[in-house]
Amino acid sequence: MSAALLEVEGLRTWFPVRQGLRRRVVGHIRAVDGVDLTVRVGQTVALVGESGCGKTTVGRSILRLEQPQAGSVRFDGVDLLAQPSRELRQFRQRMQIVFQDPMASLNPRMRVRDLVAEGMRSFGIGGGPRRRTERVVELLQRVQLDADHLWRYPHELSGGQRQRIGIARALAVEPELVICDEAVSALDVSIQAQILNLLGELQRELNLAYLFITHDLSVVRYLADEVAVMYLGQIVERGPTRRIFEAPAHPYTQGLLAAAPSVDPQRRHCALGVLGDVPSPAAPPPGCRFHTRCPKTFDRCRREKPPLYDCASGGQSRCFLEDPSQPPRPAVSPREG
Amino acid sequence: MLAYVARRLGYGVLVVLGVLLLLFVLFFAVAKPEDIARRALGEKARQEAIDIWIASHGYDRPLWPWQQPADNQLFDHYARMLTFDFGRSDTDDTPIARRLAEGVGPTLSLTVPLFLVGLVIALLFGLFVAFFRDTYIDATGVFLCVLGMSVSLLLYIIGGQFLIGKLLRWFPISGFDPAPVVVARFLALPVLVGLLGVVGGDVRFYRTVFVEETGRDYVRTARAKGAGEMRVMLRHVLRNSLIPVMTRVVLAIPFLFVGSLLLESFFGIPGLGTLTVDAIRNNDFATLRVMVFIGALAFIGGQIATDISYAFVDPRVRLE
Amino acid sequence: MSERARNIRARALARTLLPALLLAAACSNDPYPPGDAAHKIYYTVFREAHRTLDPAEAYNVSAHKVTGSVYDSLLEYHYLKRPYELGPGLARAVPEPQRLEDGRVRYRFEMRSGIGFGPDPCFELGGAGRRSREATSADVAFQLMRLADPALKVQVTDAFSAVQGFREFRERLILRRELDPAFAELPAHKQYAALGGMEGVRTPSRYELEITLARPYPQILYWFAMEFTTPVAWEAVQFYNGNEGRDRFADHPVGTGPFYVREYNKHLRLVLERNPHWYGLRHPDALGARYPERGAPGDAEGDLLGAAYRGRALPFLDRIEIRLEKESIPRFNKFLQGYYDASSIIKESFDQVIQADRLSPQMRQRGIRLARSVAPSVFYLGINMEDPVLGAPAGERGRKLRQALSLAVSSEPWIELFLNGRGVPAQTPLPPVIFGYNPDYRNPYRQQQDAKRSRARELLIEAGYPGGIDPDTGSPLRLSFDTYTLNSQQLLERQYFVDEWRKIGVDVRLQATTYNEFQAKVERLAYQIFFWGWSADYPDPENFLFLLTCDMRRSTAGGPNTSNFCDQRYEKLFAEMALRGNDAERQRLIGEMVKILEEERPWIELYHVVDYQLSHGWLHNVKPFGMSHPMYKYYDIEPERRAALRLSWNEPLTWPAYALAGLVLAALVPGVRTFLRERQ
Amino acid sequence: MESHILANLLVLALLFVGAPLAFLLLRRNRMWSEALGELWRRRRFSLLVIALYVAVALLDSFSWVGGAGAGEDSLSAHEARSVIDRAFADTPRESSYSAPLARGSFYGDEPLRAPGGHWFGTDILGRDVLHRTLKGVRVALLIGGFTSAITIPLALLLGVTAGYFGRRLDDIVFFVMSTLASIPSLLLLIALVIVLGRGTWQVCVALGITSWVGLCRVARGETLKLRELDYVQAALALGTSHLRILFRHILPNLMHLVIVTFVLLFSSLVLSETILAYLGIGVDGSWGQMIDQARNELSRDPIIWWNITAAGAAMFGLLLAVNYVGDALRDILDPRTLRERA
Repeated sequence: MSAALLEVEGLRTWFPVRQGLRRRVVGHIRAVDGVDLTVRVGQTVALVGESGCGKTTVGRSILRLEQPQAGSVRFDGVDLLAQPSRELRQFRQRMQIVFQDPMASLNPRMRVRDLVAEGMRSFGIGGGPRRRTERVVELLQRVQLDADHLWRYPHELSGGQRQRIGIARALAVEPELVICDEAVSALDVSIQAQILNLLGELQRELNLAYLFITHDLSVVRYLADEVAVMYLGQIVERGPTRRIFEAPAHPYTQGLLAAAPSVDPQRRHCALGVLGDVPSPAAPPPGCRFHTRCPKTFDRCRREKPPLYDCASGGQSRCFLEDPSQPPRPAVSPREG
Repeated sequence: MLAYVARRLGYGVLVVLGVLLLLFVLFFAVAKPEDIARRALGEKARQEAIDIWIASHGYDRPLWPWQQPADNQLFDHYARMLTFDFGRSDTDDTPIARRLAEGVGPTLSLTVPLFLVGLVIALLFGLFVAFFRDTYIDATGVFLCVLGMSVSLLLYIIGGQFLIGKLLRWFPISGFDPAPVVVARFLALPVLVGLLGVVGGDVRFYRTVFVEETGRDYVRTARAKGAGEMRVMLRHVLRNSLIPVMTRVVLAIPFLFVGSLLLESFFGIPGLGTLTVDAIRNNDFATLRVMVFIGALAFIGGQIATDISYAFVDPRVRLE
Repeated sequence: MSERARNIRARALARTLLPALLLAAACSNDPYPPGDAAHKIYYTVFREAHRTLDPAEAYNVSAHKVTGSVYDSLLEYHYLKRPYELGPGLARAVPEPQRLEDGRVRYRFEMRSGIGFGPDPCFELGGAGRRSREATSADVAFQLMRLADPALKVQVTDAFSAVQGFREFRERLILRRELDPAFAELPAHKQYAALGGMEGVRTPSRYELEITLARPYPQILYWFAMEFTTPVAWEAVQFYNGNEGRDRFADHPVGTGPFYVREYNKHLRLVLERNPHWYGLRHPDALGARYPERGAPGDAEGDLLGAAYRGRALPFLDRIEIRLEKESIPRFNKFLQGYYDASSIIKESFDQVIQADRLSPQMRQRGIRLARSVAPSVFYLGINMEDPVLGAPAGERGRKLRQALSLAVSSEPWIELFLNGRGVPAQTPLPPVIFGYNPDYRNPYRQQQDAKRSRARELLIEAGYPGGIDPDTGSPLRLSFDTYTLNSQQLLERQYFVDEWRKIGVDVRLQATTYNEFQAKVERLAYQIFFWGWSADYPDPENFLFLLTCDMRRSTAGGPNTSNFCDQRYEKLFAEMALRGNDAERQRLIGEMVKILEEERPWIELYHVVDYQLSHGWLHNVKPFGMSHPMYKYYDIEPERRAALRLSWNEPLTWPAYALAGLVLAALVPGVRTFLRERQ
Repeated sequence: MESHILANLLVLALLFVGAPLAFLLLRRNRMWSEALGELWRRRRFSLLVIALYVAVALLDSFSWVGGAGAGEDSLSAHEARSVIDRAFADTPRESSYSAPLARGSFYGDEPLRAPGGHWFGTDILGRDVLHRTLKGVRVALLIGGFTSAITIPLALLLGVTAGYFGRRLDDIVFFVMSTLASIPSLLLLIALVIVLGRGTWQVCVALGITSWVGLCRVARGETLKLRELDYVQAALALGTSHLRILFRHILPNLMHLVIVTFVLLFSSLVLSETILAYLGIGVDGSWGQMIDQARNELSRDPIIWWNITAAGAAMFGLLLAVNYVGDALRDILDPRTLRERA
């Protein structure tokens, strides 16, 4: 197994909630509440969860686009959170991000060439403007776009083309890690496949590591080496992709998998077979955070917070069902599938 | 909710304090009391009289609290304005509060009809133009609006007095009299002229709002259900455009109290606008300061009222 | 349709129609409440809110319209006679000066009995239920002391400083008020009494007033024909102090005149009504209480000595309404529509009103009458004589320069352009109606022919500025014309002079500032040329020529001599002239003084105003007076004739409204029709 | 240095540096050149009208001393006169009013010195009305131009930094904005001119102070929105400096709002000046002043209409064109329509 490139430990990003006359902080939205993650060189880790579970915040916190309150983000052994923003720049070159909405993530007033070259310019890659343009052409070819896209504006491109530009922009600074924040969710299914293939090829060619953030489990099945499932700011289960898909340990993961074919977020709720909405991240339920919606809840779930238990089949799950000391209970028959 | 109202009010108070500071800097720190005194006393005033005048109006005291913490003009300014003790006019020593009380009637008697008639006409015309959008009526309407907005009110007044007052003799050219029938005669011409100046911009605004609203799905649904065109416009479009319309209307209300400088002074209506123009002409800073303050107060009050009423009315408006 | 629905429809219809009906009823240009037309109401205007109507302070034409009607004076001018003739008013006779042995002069006025103040609640101070009281010599004395009071904005203190003890009284008042706060709180009349009054003002009896002057000042009698010396009731001054919601005395005149103020809204109108306690009602034979029997030559041919009026008891009017009318054009149009009874002519309509120097046929057809008179006033361009380039310090060069400037501008075209010829080009400070005016005198520096422009250029060369070029700098000589108006129309009038000076090559820049900034410049002596005018307080040459004396210099004494002209020869002549009666010697002295001014050119005299007064046929006995003094008590009105004419002159033209509505409809109908067809 | 030389330099700089630069920039940026192309298609006539006004203003701003004086006016040989002034050197002054193209004076019908030479007649002082009207163009554009030169940078600086950096700075800017915005702008404007004193600069500064708030509010609100957009986040992730983000990502994306706001502001500035002129605190030589000077002439009999008509029509023509262009720009530059057209 290769060396750890990114190690996230106990990451906590809370957003203050202010209220009243004096705008006092009366609480926090616990968007990310103690997340551990490891991404190794050349590996793909998928972070999966419903919208609002804090997975995007994890991505942004790693890049320090949000300011985490606690924890550490070690990149290549250096804690990014302890770095002054001046030092941060060199690490930003090594980590890049691809956003969900390719239209929103591309400045509509800039041409493709400038969009892609921007990062190179700020990191001083590629020499003068002419050299940079040449490099942009190379990059375009690498993401399977023609050189004649060079002088176009984002609104003149299709969705898939735009996302390729987004990827090219990320690659332009020669990163080691790319965080793909729902990078394909906004695209048609056929284009999704093209982009996923492209990402796979690039990974092989450039030995990239991906942190692939998505709500759609099906997307990561063939791409990810490892999957981490997030619920209400915490990782509830993680393990090798194969294991997760074949033998999900956590009831939440089971629910997600059951709902996977459906794209419609509302129907997914129903399919999950759990009642009620996602609880507010400002006031997460006591005990196990999932107990309000879990079909397998028992007393202990309401009282204690489950730690991550090692699963027999590899990986970890935040569920008392995996507690070796927990007396086996008559299992409520799990869903078929 | 209560906290929101309280906070909104608190911010309003803060802005009022800011406005007062600005006024103080403008009228006290920059302007010289000697100028005002000379203007008030007339050309033959001697230095002695000027000094007496300045002292009697308290303009000889130190301006800032750091010069003299106990008795300075800044604190005095705040104390007076915040207690609505407006003092006396610099030109003729009449209590400003009394002049305000006298002026508010004539001003409202001009601005309220102007506002109401203007609103009705602008809404109707806006609906009308939106109804006939993309026809020559629409194009002509928009052209007329831009036309209306491109002409100085001064020209409208001069033209109106000349045409309607002098040539057609419909109404008195200018003047005012509180007697009920006569007052309508006096107000007719300024209201007509004022409409020309106001309606253009309003119609254009309302037309945009209405056209935007007619493009929405529910309008299409209503049409599909076979509702008549008139009914669609009046029941659906008009009703759903109420929020932007209300905003504009509520924001206009404070200006009813300020009055129109040009209209009032040209038509000889003894309202607050005339009061302001006189204050400007005479460098009567005491009055001008009060007028600006009142205008700001009305505006701030209007804004707070709008914000709070939104919070009650529109579920989409977040209180945070 | 159900009954209810029909009702609702009908009500809605009524609701929409009602405003329209109201508007139709309002569609008339009559600015007065119905019913007023039947009364003898004289309508006139004021241009801006009066700052003060206190008879000690009011000092402009507009305020005098009110104060002159409300406040009677001890002496009065004869209404018709010219040259002006001073006669008794509240006094029984014009007093003769008594020369005392130490050089002082004493005047003893004897007042009439039964002079009543106009009705006012302030008199309750003197006893419950009282609404008026008799005015006595003490009330005049009180007013004379008020003139010395520094708390009042009195602008004529110089004129009264000849009264013995005037300045001392003023200084004692200042001192005592500073030292003794309790004293300063007392009502004014008690303060004056506590100081023992003014030395030169004594009241030996209820009806006698004795004025002692420290030095001879024969013109003082004219001041007793003005409101400054009217009887003022201490009750009014004490009561109307601006506190507790009461007016200030300056906004609430209470006097002994033929009219009293019934209603005053500073920014709307002022209504005067007959004073039921006026002395004329008790003394119908008094000179000021009846219409004169005789007048000046020519008066009998006009409307002025009608049999219906000669010797009749005054006043004729019931009420005078003075309305605020800021803009001149609406004011004049309302006059033409019959809503004001008299008016001056605005320049914009001059050619419509006056043709070939007489009333146009349309005007005559309407029964409008014209009265013309030269006002005792002078307008001039002053030059600051303390300026290093233009003034006395520049010596001969400055004098030549001033002469050149004076020659370069012509009054006649200016009068033609901006006054429609309603002015007499001025040769000297003295207007034609004043003693000392010499109709044959032509000022060589004010004669206007094109040839003179070349003479002006020669003078420039003599002054050392050939072609207007300052040899020191090599560029055109630049002077400033400091004006205190920002009114763009008045700026045009000033621009005319600038353009004239350009023609001889002098670069005069118009420096338009606010009145304050102008005053500040005057204070700093940072001004060169200015435009100013003077309107006589009284018909005596002294009242014009004193404007150029050393004592009146602006720079040293703060007086009205803004030119800061000071010439010893002139001083000597002035001292002698001022004390003389109107005789040949006085004429000669004035001639010499004029010669000095002609050479020195502290002023570029421009013009004397000619008043063109229009009045409608229903208004009688109007004779322009010249000095600011209203004579409403002599006026009379025929209300029925006025009402009939107003109606016939003001029929509204309605067809354009229908035409417009039709046009709009015609434009809309095809569009609406095609549109509706398409939609269906 | 003489002020006319400064003005000349400014004109030259504008003509030979500013205009080509702007042209090149617009040419390079297809977004803008397309918008302009669209504008040209829709509002060709209005643009031509505005160009005409600008040309007149530039011609009137370029002046030099010397050359033949205007007729008998010997002083003019020593003064800097603009191209426009020189074009009117052959139409001498009359003694007073004359009607458009008249051969004799209006009152008295004395022969004119330039019979038929005054297209728009002459005013009371005998000055050519066309000349004065044309000189008013420069004043109007100066009012709009200088005011926006004050307003736009100030509003952008404060609005964008407040919106972008937020926190304290935003609180302060927002407070100043709400304070200024709560004062009726006309009253504030008048108070400022009275206190600052009369003159072109003072009026422009006062107009600037009263008009930056609207633009600043727009800029701040839009920046707040833009700041959260993905492409700004992406730029941050790419290590782009804040300054560059402001200039490359924020500013260009709110430029369309700035331009539309400015164009619509322009007409209100010129109209505000007429009110100032009526109050006697306007700018010398402006149309507002001409209208104010001429406002009583309509009542003359016979009526003198050409003064007020010329000034009114000149102002009306400019504002109508500007309003029309502003309207079209608002449609064209609206990002929604941008996307729709894409």
